[in-house]
Amino acid sequence: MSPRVGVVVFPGSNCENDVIEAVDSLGGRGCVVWHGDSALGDVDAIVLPGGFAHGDYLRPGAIARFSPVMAAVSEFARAGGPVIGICNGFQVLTEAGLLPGALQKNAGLKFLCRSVIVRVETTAGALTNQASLGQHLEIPINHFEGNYTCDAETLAELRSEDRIVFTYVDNPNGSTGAIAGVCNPARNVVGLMPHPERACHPLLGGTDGAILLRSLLVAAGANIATCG
Amino acid sequence: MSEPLHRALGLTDDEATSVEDILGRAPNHLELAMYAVMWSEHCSYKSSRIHLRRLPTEAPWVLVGPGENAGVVDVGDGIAAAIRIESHNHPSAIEPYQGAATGVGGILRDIFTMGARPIALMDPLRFGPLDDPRSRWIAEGVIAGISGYGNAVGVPTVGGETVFDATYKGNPLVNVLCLGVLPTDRLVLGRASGVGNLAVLLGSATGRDGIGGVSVLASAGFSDLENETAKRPSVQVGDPFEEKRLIEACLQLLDEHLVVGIQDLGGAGLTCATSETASRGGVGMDVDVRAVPTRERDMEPFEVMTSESQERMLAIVEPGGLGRVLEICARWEVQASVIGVVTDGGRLRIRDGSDGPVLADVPAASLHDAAPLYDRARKAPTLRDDSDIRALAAPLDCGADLVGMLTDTSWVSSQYDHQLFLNTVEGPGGDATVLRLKHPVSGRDTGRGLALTVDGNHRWCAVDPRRGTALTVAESVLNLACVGARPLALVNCLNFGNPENPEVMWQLAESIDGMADACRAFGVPVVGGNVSLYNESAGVSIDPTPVIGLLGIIDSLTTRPPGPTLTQGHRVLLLGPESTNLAGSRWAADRGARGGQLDPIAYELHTAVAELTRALVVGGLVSGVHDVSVGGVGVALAEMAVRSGVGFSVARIADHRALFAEGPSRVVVVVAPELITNVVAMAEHAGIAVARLGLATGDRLVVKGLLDIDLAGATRAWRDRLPLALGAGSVH
Amino acid sequence: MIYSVLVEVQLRPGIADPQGATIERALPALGFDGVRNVRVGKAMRFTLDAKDAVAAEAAVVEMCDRFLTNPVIEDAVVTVTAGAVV
Amino acid sequence: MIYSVLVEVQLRPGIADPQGATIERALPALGFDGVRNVRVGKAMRFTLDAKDAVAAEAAVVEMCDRFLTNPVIEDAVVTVTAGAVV
Ligand SMILES: Nc1ncnc2c1ncn2[C@@H]1O[C@H](COP(=O)(O)OP(=O)(O)O)[C@@H](O)[C@H]1O
Ligand SMILES: [Mg+2]
Repeated sequence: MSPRVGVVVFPGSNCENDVIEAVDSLGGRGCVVWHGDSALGDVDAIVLPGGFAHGDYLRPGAIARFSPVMAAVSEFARAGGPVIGICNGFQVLTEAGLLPGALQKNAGLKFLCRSVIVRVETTAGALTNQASLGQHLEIPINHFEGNYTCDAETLAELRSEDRIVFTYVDNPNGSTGAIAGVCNPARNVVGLMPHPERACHPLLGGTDGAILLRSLLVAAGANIATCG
Repeated sequence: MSEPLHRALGLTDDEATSVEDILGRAPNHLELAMYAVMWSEHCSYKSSRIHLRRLPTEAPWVLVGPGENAGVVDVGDGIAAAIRIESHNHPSAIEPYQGAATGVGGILRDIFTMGARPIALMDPLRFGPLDDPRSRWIAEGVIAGISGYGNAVGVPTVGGETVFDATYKGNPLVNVLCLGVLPTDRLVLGRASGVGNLAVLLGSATGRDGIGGVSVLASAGFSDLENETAKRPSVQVGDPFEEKRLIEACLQLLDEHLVVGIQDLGGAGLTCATSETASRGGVGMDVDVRAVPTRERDMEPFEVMTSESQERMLAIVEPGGLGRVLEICARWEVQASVIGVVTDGGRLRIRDGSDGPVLADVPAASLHDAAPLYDRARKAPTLRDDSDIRALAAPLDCGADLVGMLTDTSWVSSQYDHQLFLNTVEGPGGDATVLRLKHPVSGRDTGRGLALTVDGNHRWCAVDPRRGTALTVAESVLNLACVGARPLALVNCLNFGNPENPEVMWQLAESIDGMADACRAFGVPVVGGNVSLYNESAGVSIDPTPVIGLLGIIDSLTTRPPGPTLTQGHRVLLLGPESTNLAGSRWAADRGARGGQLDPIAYELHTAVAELTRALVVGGLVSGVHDVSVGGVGVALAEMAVRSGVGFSVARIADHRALFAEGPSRVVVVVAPELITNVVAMAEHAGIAVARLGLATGDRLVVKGLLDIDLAGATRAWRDRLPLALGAGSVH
Repeated sequence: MIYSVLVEVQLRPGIADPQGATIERALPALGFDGVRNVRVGKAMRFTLDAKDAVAAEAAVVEMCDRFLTNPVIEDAVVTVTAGAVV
Repeated sequence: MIYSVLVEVQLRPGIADPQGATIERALPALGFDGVRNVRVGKAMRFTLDAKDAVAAEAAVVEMCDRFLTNPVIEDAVVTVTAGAVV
């Protein structure tokens, strides 16, 4: 059975259909989960997609984290279900406290939409189990607030626990430690700024993102196995 | 006694008399304000309408032509495309960020009003010179505004133009084009019908912002700064988050067939939306001005009726469907209020309370149909000879002149999300943008593509607005051919100066005729447009700047088009006629020479060149392709080199004239050695001249006898021009 | 002399503040009632080296007009204090 | 009782402020010298209906902690004044 991936839609999200299209093209089954629902339904993984939930007003993710669905997402994560935050979704996860750190304005104070090269820093986790350590992947970024910020203590902890998932080869936004993605201690919650769904089709210029979403489907499949 | 009210509102004495004739009595303040906004240049096109009628608008695939909110064409597979372009020049001159942002918001509403999901934006932008601080500030603000609004509303900006020229100092041009797709059977029109149906206002609360905006801002030039200050309250702030929810709510209403008509609120706000829906449907409407949610206290009825507050739509719904409409709006957190009811008899009545006193009572259609129509005086300017062009000395350093014309615009386009919806096969940077064509509801990929280009050239049009505009259309056709697309529909934004100046009116009429000629010759219908007049500063009108947006179709999209690239070892050919005429060229204009006459365009030849180019691209016979445009063959070659990191060595370009002339119908193609005979044979068969220029190779740009420069240096100059000029940052 | 400067920039009255309105709409669901008229502006703080307080104030006002704000939509309130507050 | 509230949010010391840095870099070119340590924060103003000043202050502090700031990178200073300042 192909894994079901629930993609959470907040008012202002805009990448939900792109994620579903990419997941479906890789053999998964994407479906929309509405932010106002307090149950996730029958899903094996959750993606918080990119976009501008609540207009990014106040701070990206600041309002979205209070949506009814977020309690269910936290519960799902606590139970070990794979939860991925892409871009705005990463911002929501940090605001919700499911991932450490914060994402502030890019050092260049410009919105950036272009491809970057990220290095895979760990293969233990929901998004990189099909990648190889040190692998370089070309994936687009699309954000104004992707400058990963955390204190020295958190950075040391992330490093010692091998929880930095991706780094930028050429840091585009001033992120601390050139961090492009991190995971929680249980490694089932991963946030990243690049958009893997934008690199899953050769006509659109590259398929490196498919490696990551395939990893997610593997993690989702494993989740089916454990949850029965 | 002070100025009479109608003049303060921008109506002439004659126009005020017409209003009295229509009503059979003196209008009250509210009625006068409604006529004033509706009869403003911006809303009524009173100076241009008479000329726009000459444009060809029909083709079998046109579903909706000019006059509705957007043009719509059938693109096959049960899909229709809606397209529209608009200007937001004057608001952007005063508050660049919000002016541009609200321009994006406005054009999006025109598209989803038709039932289409907006899938792409394009932003043709024109600013004063980079060495002018205020022009830089405007450019940075405008680009930030488009980025801020477009990205957040969730519609990718997939291409545009970025031009800096002294003619736009003090009066930037901010045009925005939007493309949407809809299932052909969901097409809706902005009309009310069914007596007893309800008018429901959706979206933001109404504030005092933009009151008199269209008439004040777009219909009169800026004379000085003091005037600008007086116009302060007209600035509006855009809310992309409100617009995003409005898009989703409206499309869901349309999916569920809950609206009989829908109309955006743009210039002239509620007055325009209510009267337009009513008069298009041949009905009337009673509007309760008190039912309109307001953002500020104590708003006067005339303020409510003419406010241009952003992010609002008017939907006409059947009473039985109201419950579901309100439910959908609540889900998307969109405010919805019943503000009126459709009546018979064709009167637009504004009331204070649904059964309250009638505050205004006018024939709805008169606000549109009875608008004045002016055939303003036109006068051809005295012809400029070509003495200044002939007097231009050959450059001391062709290489330096060439490099001076290279600008990488990715500093602009990388601030825009240009990939959302996973359609963008060829984004900003090439000759035209290429999008996958997917069904808007099922998401199914048709295997075909849409192509888009926007083009304008004020230098050509300043020399000869008729030929210049025709050449612009021709360039658009060729840009589409370079990505393998054939043209389907054209929209245009006519940015001109003060229409009360007979020479400007002449330019406008000539430009329209040039466009009409070219569209007929290429078989392309005009499906929409926008006229922006009074583009002037300190009493000087801008150079005439018609901007063309052209939509094309790619019948089979299985590989990415080659793009303007050089491949090491491949041959460089120039297809098309020779040109050595520097009139209207960037090189000559940069040196102050603006005389001469443009080459005429040979339509049959141009069509043949476009067809050949398309065949070469679609057939996979070329590894690179780029049409010759601003800066001539020299800039075309250099752009290909800096984009691909490969140099070239070419000959057969006789002198700087042949290098920089911008004559039409020419394309550079790059061909693998083994395909040369094939390509040359195809060109000869089509009767098109082929010049074998040379080879793509190495790390220098070499034109025998003219220039020999370093690729790395040229690449740096190209790449760094905008970041160095604009990158310093500002507070927007 | 070093002066500490605070520039508070707010949208002019009557100009829509979508961010403020969105925050206001969100608050009740978080259990905060009674909040109205939310406006979100900027608070810029910096130090300035100037001859005296009058010169400092004049410089800041000019900065606001020319660079830090767009007077068409924003108002600025400037506070200048002697010394470098840290 | 109506209270007027000002919440000034600034990035915590030690957190880089790209907006402040950009402004600081741009000013000399415009002829403004001597500006240092630029920090750009938010100034949020609103009115609050509360029982008394203590309740008002407590509510705002809680709002800041839970919602108006992100404690990982931001600090807030709250000023509560009785009455609706217009
Ligand atoms: N403001 C802009 N926004 C987005 N893309 C832009 C902008 N300005 C230029 N571009 C892109 O840069 C490329 C080159 O533009 P231009 O030189 O005008 O092309 P052409 O000469 O082929 O018409 C195009 O792909 C265009 O879409
Ligand atoms: Mg071109």
